[in-house]
This record gives sequence, structure tokens and C-alpha cells, in this order.
Amino acid sequence: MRLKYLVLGAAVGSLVGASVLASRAEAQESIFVPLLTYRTGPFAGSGIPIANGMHDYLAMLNERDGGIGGVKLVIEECETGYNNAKGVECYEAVKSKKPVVVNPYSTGITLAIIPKAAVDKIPILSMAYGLSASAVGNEFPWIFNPPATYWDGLSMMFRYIGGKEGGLDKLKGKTIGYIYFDGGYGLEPIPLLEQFAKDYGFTVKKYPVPPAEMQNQSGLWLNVRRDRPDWMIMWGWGAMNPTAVKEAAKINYPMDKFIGIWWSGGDDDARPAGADAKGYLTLNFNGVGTNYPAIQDIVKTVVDKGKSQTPKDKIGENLYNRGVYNSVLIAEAIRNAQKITGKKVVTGEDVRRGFESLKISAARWKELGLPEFGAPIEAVSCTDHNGHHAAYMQQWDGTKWVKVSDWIVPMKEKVRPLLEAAAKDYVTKNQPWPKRTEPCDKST
Amino acid sequence: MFYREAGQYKTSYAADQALFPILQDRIGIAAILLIAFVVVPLFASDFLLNSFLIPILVLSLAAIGLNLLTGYTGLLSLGTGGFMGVGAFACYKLTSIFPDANIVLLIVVSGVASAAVGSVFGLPSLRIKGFYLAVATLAAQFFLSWCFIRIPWLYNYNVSAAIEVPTRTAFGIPVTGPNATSVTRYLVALSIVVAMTWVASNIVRGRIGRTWMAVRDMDIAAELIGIRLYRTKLLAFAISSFYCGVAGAMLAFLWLGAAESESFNINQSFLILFMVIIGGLGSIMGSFFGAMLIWGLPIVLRAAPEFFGVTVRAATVEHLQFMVVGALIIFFLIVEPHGLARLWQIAKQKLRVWPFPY
Amino acid sequence: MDILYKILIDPFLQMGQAPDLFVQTLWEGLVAGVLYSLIALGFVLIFKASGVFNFAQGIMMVFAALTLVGLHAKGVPAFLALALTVVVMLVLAIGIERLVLRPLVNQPDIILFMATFGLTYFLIGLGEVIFGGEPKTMITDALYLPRGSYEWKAFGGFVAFQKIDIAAVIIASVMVAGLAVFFQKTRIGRALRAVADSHKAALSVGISLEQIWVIVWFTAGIVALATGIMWGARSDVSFALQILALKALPVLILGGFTSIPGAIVGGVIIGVGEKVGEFYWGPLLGSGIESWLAYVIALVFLLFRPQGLFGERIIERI
Amino acid sequence: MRAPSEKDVAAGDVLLAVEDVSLSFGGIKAIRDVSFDIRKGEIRAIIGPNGAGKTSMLNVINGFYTPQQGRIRFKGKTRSKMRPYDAARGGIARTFQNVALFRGMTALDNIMAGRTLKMHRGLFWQMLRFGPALREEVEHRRAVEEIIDFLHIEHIRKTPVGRLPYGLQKRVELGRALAMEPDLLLLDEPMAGMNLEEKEDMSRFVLDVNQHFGTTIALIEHDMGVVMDLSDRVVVLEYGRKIADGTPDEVKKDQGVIDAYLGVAH
Repeated sequence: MRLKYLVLGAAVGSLVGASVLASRAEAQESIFVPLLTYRTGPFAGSGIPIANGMHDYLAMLNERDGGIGGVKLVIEECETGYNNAKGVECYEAVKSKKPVVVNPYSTGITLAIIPKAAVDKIPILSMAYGLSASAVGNEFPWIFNPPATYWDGLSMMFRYIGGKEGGLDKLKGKTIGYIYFDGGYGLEPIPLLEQFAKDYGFTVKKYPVPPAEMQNQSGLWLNVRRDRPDWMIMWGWGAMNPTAVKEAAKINYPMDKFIGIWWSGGDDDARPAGADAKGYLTLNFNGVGTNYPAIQDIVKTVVDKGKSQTPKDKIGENLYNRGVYNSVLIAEAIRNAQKITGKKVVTGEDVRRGFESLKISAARWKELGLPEFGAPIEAVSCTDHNGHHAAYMQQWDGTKWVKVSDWIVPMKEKVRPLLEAAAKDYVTKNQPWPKRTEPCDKST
Repeated sequence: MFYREAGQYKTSYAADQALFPILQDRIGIAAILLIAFVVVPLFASDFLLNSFLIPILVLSLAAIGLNLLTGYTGLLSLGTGGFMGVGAFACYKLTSIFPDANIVLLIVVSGVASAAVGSVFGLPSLRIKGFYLAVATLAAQFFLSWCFIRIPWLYNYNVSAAIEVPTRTAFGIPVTGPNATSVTRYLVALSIVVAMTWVASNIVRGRIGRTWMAVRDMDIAAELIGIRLYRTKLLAFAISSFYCGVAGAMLAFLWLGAAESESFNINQSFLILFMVIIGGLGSIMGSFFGAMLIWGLPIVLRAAPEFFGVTVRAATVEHLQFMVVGALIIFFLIVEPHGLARLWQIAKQKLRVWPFPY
Repeated sequence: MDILYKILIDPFLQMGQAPDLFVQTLWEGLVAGVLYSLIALGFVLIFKASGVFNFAQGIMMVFAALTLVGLHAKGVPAFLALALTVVVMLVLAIGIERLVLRPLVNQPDIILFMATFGLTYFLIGLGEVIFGGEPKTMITDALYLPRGSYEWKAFGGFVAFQKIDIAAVIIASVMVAGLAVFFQKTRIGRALRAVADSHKAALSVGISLEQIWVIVWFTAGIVALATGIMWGARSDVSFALQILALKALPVLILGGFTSIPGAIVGGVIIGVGEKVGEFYWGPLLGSGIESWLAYVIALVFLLFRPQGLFGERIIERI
Repeated sequence: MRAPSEKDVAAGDVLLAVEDVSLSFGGIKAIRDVSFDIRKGEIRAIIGPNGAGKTSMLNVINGFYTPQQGRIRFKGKTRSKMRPYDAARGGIARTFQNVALFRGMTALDNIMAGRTLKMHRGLFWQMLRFGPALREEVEHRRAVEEIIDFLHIEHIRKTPVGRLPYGLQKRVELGRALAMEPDLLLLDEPMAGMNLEEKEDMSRFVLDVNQHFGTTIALIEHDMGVVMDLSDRVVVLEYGRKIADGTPDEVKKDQGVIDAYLGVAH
């Protein structure tokens, strides 16, 4: 009679499922901010601290200020596992609840939902990841990727390298190695890297790490040992980072010539190698540590109250603060939207306008309780959805990250034409691409 | 009570060999098709269409494809994801070469590329059997994944190494891309899947299907009654890959709207294999059951805590979901190793003799 | 012609010009190969005794390593944690036998194979619920595993031997030797070999099938723990390691599903072949070919020897 | 279409001849220099103690094993190796010692599978199962139903053969071989494991096949009574060698055969 129970179970199950799908109540008088996050899967190591940071800052606004402009935020995480299909499912699931912004937190998911955003009228915030070309506001009115693109990141690395070498012209005849995640994310910087190679006369050696081999890089690093590049640049993510750092140490590669993009700068990326990783550099655009009033507020009002799943000792780590930074952008865009429209409960369309005129001056950072936490956000506009803001270089001292440079400004003049070309390319390949119909706000 | 076949006599062999020989089944399938084609488009929400029905259609088609190979021909394959990818990338190339062609046609034609690639990777199948062959198909999986990144021509030298699905039309109606409505995409997917399911059931009931099953059940005996093993296996690889390829193209074009190498990774292959085995090896209908269970279950699980008013963290739900899906796979295997399709059969049998036990 | 030169001649010239790198490549291949073999060994143990193709071997490795690190993080001293982890693996083996294998006895191979898939999913979920999804650092120092490396100045350059890699090779050898003794000399070991040949034969030795299954799964669990510690020390302990476990499959093909020496030799061939291939021929294809090279090596090999390196020639009868 | 060299063979002529065939696996010699022939229309028995190489002989005849030495002449064409597909196409059908049915398929499908070589509609029509493909399917179904009638297995046609009792499985297997409309039918112990009644049924089927369809039959059988009753000529193998060849009466009197069966030491 197993069968009978099975049939019964299946019937009950499908009933529950159907009614759940049907009975999603919508919250009134609140602003819905879904967070697409991943706390599982091979990339969970990078995903968890970011998810915690994003969640905790918004939760703190709810606890401390009662939301934004007096309206509570409804924060809901949707687990993507860094998987595109699940990410799109999350997008569809949150779409019906009228989100004011969607954070895909994965380049793959971002690419999948870029075309949908304009149709569904939901702004997408892909903070310093996603499609670089989406910085071109005329073509991508609904997509925002501040504070900087990967190409900006690469150009900032070259400014830093130039500084150390005594001028970029000194790179002539040298070799620069590029180790990257073998996927869209890691492939993206290559056109600019090759252009730099042409401009400054160095050779590029590429070392792709296949997704299934993230923890098995010893063969590739032997190539590095043979080629002996003068600098190594890394575009890594998840389990690839700590393995690469360990392998670099293993072949005695000089760590202070090894630079990672901001996604390779998690504490867990360098810590497993410990003292061997000393000297390893990465770009960063957010402050690290807990020494900010707003972070202290998070500890007080959220973490200590047990309203977060963040272990206390992980607060202030790089990727956690990255999540906080991400949420600051969201919160400020919502606040800005309230200011522009005069409404309290704003919609996705309002927040899109809020993003287009987003400004966070140094004074505003201080007001937020995050003095010097990030470079001032001042260049986001109707046409420029990125702003090409500055980042700084940080170095692992064996136990923690230390800031070792001032704000480095990207080479906007090199990046912008590439972006424009890429956007144009995207649009021609995706004909018919809708023309921008959204007007630009006068205030910007 | 209502499910009786008594009194329904077949007067010709053709009628006896029909897909649904019993009247009630014919009524049932007509009702399902009516609901699928008329009621669902009228009432279903975007979420239901985009996150539940379209994925299930796509995954069912892939599961049918794998079932033709593994369930009917007995060749275990772990390369499904790769073959799906070939279809998706082929379709993308076709849309950029023939931007004005009917996209539905292109989706179906892209299966041909996949069939070709599938046949090539089917070549070792004459000499290799069982799990050894399964591992050999892993070579296809990983090699193809690598190709999808390393051959930029496939994604038109896009910097993101991804397919971005453009707006394309069939008969003047946008079917893919952001301007296509969920209902259109659903109906196109449904039509393709229904047509291809019908074709698959024709194939497996005819001469070719019998040769496949003969090879599966006892390849030596099959050879001795004049079945050419090599041809039969290669044909199974080709047709199976064709189905997977079309499913892959649908995944990119009708479901996600974008795809990259990672969309067709090893996990995709495993997922489809789950569906086939849970649904029932050697059952077309089982492929649908399997897809519904494996894809639908996590969605229901995710929604369940909210429904009962419990707040559980998204990540915890995900973790529990892994445990529940894993446990359910084992549970179903223990209850009925021949899959949901067999359970369905038993249920029908009980219904037929109801209220008597035999 | 240029291409032919690059494929056929240049790599060998490079080997001659920089012998230190060649030796280093061989060493890296050997270490990776030994670690692949250890995973493959877990597969072989279970396949040999129960005919189950245990897909969950990879996650068992992660689960064991996570348990070890997790217990240590809760304040349990390292070696006690190690002992407790062994107990956990025993409990796991008993649980698997009771709840998965016993109800599925006499089912076709593919059904059991699928059941281990279910097991994989279950253990992923369980591991994440208990220990969280973030990667952890292997407690190398607490277990007195060595750090750092020896540099051997030779061949006009140097060859670096990571101490942890040396330890891995030694531990792997000890384990293989131990298993060989276990199979050859002990009563249970002989019963296990009997069961591989015929289930009835094993019953006549007086050991029940259930006990044997628990024993092999437990043994495979211990092997998984050792493997987890080694891989964990080389990178970190995370669920991503599970993907790497798939590399054991080409090793199995090469070595045969039932041969312990096959797993070792196959592992070394795959490891060395893959590193040498990546290092000398990879750049021709844009590098990163390691993800499929092992499978292709195994596949080509299979075409010539379908029964694997140590398998017996199959005579088909009817 | 038959190859031009394969002449039609008149009754009484040699249909198949095995000439000096030797077969070994590794060091073990399964067949040593065996020659015999099978004439059109006869029932030819191959007997011998266990391990005499009888089944191996059948495997050589229908191409499953490749002999190291010797030739096989079938329908006038001589070859050193018969490929299974060519054997099947040339009209050699076969049943097996341990039933080799397609266990997952129904009895009907098993027998229909025997018609594979006679069905020609390609993939396109198969996909649509319409027009020519459907006509072909129905036409062959009719032929198969005749065989089902003949073997009295109407009641089990839609049962998966894995669930059938052994005796019926043997019958379905015979049906599958008959569906090929073979010129030469090889039966490997068709009555093994059967009770007396089943044996009688099976004997009748064998005789009927031989007489009504004119099919030449070569069979291996242990039951001497059956062999002597059914067969026209008998060849006796022992340790891979031919030790006798002739009519049942001749063979019965052969001293070597008597020794072999009584187990006299060599």
C-alpha cells in the first residue's frame, strides 16, 4: 500500500505548491529590496560575506532609522548558488513583488536579465561586475554598474604598475602574466590588456583556469615559473583565489608583483596561505575594518541582537564591507528617488532615476557614518551609468589587508571609447534593441 | 470505475498499435493538451510560465533525449549538458547568419549540429560499455565546455563569452529576446515539445525503437538477428543529441535569454540524468514526470516555509533543499526503482480493476 | 610546418633545455596523480566489494575534511577531532548501509549508482547545514603536517618539493600498503576479496554481506578523510573540491574499476600526463586544457584496451 | 537482394559446409579441425558431452566467433569469416542455450524485432509513423501474428518476456528466430530444462517448422531420445574433435560415441 501514501503525498504536495504560488501577499507601505545571493556552491566562500554585508546594512537602516525616509525596507534573500538558471528563477520570483532594484550578484545572471530589465521596468545594480558596456546609459537605461568597470580596474592596476616601474614606457619588452577564471568574467579585460600591450610594448601571457580546475592549478603555475612574467594580474573568484595565491607562493613568485582585481581580495583568499601570501596586492574600492560608525551601528542593532547570520569576527572583512558598500549604493539611490519624486514609497522607475543622479560626496560618506569608506561617487549620470571612480591598492601583511596607495583614478580616456564600442557592438548584435525612451532628469 | 477498457475492441492492427489505445487515455491526453494550450496561457502568471512551465518543457525535452540514449538504447551518457550547449551555440550562430529566418525553424535545425557532434562522441560506444562509456562521455562534456569558451567565433567574439539572445520573430511575432511575451515563448516551447514528443514516441514504437531496445537488452542477440550495432548505437547518439540540442537552444532562447559555457556544465548533465532515472528509464512520459519532480520540488520547497508562515533563511532553505532532494531520490529509488512512470502504470492498473484488488 | 615543429619537436627541446622544470612537472604530476589515485581508491574499494559505482566518494572526502576542521574549530583538540571524524565516518557507513544499500540490494547497477547521487546531494546539504558553506583552512599545523618546501638545486635550476606534497605521497603509499596487507593477510580482507568474486562465496566464509558493506564504506571513508586532508592542505576545504573528485573517473577507466594497483598506476599516468600535457602542449591550445585532457587520455586508451590497464580480457559468451 | 554468388540451393544440396575449422581461446582449443555439412531441408543434430565445443561451433557458423583456421561455405560462397550481420542477412537464425531474449520488451516486440532485416522504411517515415511506415508495420505485424498463432502464445503477446516462465520464453525465442524467415535455423538446446509435455510441444514445433516452411535446422540437444527421433543426420563432437557423423542409427552403433558417452578413459 505504499502506492496509496505516495498518491496522497503527491496530491497534498502539489496542492501546497499551487496555493503557495498563488497566495503571495504583497506588503503595503514598504519598499521591497530583494537580494540575489549565494551562500552555497563552489563560490560560497566569496558569496557569504557579501550576502551578509548587504543584508546587515539594510537591516541596520530598518532597525536604527525605521527604514529609508520612514518607509521600512522588506529585505528578502533569494539563493542563486551562482547558477544562471536559478538566478533567473529568482528574478522571476521577485519580479512579481515589485522590487525597486535587483542585485544579480553574478555576471552570468546579469547578462541574462539585462534585456528583461527595460521591459519589466526594474533597475539592475551590478556593482563593478556584469557587462562593462552597460555603463553606457543611452543604450542601457536600466542597468547600473558603479563604481568602476573591469576595464577601469585594469587601467588602475597599470597606473600602479607604472608608478612602481617609474613610468609605463618602462614596460617595454617586459612580460605581464594574466591568470583568469576561464569564463565571461575573466575574458572581459583581455581586449584592453592587449591594447595596453600594444601601447606600451610588453608581452601578455595568458593563463586560463577552467571552472572545474579552480583548485588544481599547479600545471598552470609551472608555466608561470617558466615564463617568469614581471607582473602577474589575476581575475579570480571563489576557490580559485586562495589556490592561486598558494601556488604563487609555491613557485616563489614575488608576491608584491602579483595583483588581483577587487574580487580576488577576500580575507579568505589570502589567509589560507598565511604568511606566504605577504605582499599580495589587490585593488579595492571600499574600506576594510570595523572602524566606522555605521559598521558599529550594524554590530549594535543587528548582529548583537541576533538578527543576522554574520559571525562577529567576520564583520569588517573586505568582502563583508563590499556588501555594505553595495547596500549603501542601493539605499542612497532609494533616498535620492524619494527626494526627486517627493514620494515615500518609491517604485523601480523612481529608483532608476535615483541611480542616474546618484551622488555621494566625501561629506555624505561621513554623514552616513562611513568616512572615507569609498571614493566620492560623483560621476554617475544619465549617460554614464558607471562613473569610473577611483579605487586603491591594498596589500596582505600576513594577517590582514592594509591600504598601500591613494585613490587611483582609472584611465577614463582609454576605457570610455572601448565601452562605447562594446555597447554599440552589443546593440548591433542584439537588433532590434529598444531605443531609450526614458527622459534624463534635469537635475543631473 | 470510469477507467475501463472492457468493450473497446480493436478491429485493426493499426488501432492496436496506436499511441493511446484506450479511449479514456485519449480523452485524458486531449484534456491535458487543451489545458496546456488554452487554459494555461489565459491564466498563468509570468512566474509560473518563466520559472516553472517553460523550464519543465525544456528539461523534459532534454530528458527525452537522454532517455532515448540511456533508457532505450542502454548507453549511459554524462555528456548531455555539452550536447545541449552545442544546440544553443549553433542556434545563436544561425540567428546571426540568418537574422530574418523563422526562429522556430532555427531552433529545431540547430539540433542537427548537436546530432553531428553527438555522433562523433558516440563513436567509441562500439568498443566501450557501461560505466566506461559514461566516463568517455564525460570527455565530451568537458571538451565541449572548453570549446564554448575557447572558440570565440561561437559567441561572435563577444567580450563576455556569452550568448545574448536577440529579438527574433516567427511569422512577425517576436518569439525570443526581451520583447517576446512569456506566453509566446511558452506556446512555442510547448508546440516544439509536443511535436517532438510525438515523433519520439513514434520512433520508439517502430522498427528503430525495437532495434534500440534490443541492443539495450542483449546486444549480442541483437547482432545475431541482423541488427548492426554500430549503426544502431550511432543513430541513438545522433537522435538523442538532436533532442538535447533542441532543448539547449530552447534553454538559451526561450527560457533564460542568455547562456554561457557554464550553463551547460557537468551539473546540467547530472540534473537531466536524475530526471530520466527518477522519471523512469525507457519511458517518454517518465521524462516529463522526472523533470516536473526534479525542477518543481525545489521551487515548492523554497515557497513552503513562507506558506506556513515560518521565516527560514534563503541559504538554509537551499541547504535543506539539497538534503530533501537527495533523500527523495533515494526514497523513490527504494519505493520504485523503475521510476515514476512505473508508479503511474501501477496506479492505472489499480484504477482499472478498482474496486477489486486484482 | 611550423605547427608540426611546435607539436613534435619544440616541447622536447624545452624538456632538454630546462630539465629542472621538466623534473618539477613530473613531480607535480606525480603528486596530483597520487591524490587522484586516493580518490579512485575509494571508488575501487566499494566497487570491488559491492559492485556499487559510488559517486559520493568526492563529497565523502569533503564531508570528512569539513568534519575534522569543524570539530577543531569548536575547540576539540586536533587529534581527538581526527579520531572523532573516523567515528563519524563509521556512523556514516552504517547509516548508508542501513538506509540506502540494504533496501536497494539486488537492484541494477544504475539504480545503485543513482542512489549514490542522492547521497551526494544529501551530504552536500548536511555538510552545509552543519558547517556552513564557506571554505575553511585545513588545520595543517595542528596535525603536525609540514609546511614550506625543500629546494633541490639541480639541473641548472631548482626543483621545489613542497613538504606537504611529500607527506601526501608518503601517506598515500602507507595507505595503499596497509590496504594491500589488509586484503591479503586478514580474514576480513580475504572475505572482501571473496565477495568481489561471488556474494555466495562470502556468505560461506561466515561474514554477512551487510557487515562487509559497512566495512568497505568505512574503509572508503577513511581513505576519503586522508584525501580530504591532503587536498584541503593544498588549497582549502570547500565544496568546490567535490568537482575535482571527478578526476578520479578517468583514473578508474585507465586502471580498471576493480584493481587497486590499477588505481595507483592509473592515477600517476593521468596526473603526469595531464601536467606534462598542460605544460608543454597546453600553450598551443591557449592553455587550460587540463579540464578535459585526462578524459581524452583515458578515452584514447580505452579504444585500444577496453578492459583497462589491469582488467582481464573480456571474452563474450552466449 | 542477394549477392550474385549466393545461388539458390536446391533441396538435398549442401546448404552449409564447415571445412577444417579450428577455434581456440588463448591456449584452450575449443574446436579442432572439424568438417561437416548441412544439407538443405534436413534436421541436423550436433551432439556431444559438455565442453565438446557444440555451442562454439554454432557461434562460428553464425559469425559470433572467428575461427583461427578453416572455411565456411554457405550457399555456395566460401569465406574464412562470417560476420554476424552477413549471417543473419544470408538467412541464418538462431536460438540460444540460455535464453537470449530482449527482457525489457514484450513478446510481440521481441518477435517483431526478428523482422528488422525485412523492414526498410527509413527514419523519416519512422518519425511520422504514417503512410508507408504504418503500412509496413501493419503488414509485418500480420506476419508476426501468424507466428504467434503457430506457437500458441497469443495470450502473452503483450507481456514483457522477463516475466514469462522459462518454457514460454523458449517459445518466444523460437518465434523471434522464425520471424526472420531463415533458410537455416540453429537451435541451441531448445528443450533444456523442460518437462516432458513441453518437450513434446517443442519437438512438434521443430518438426512443423522443418516440414511446413522447409527450413533447414541444425540443433544441439542432450536428450538422446529427442535427437534420435527428430534428426536426419547427427554429428558427434568430443573435446572439440569430430568423432562420428551419420544417421542416428549409424551413430548409435559407433564405438567412439559409446565410449565418449559412457566415459571410457582415453
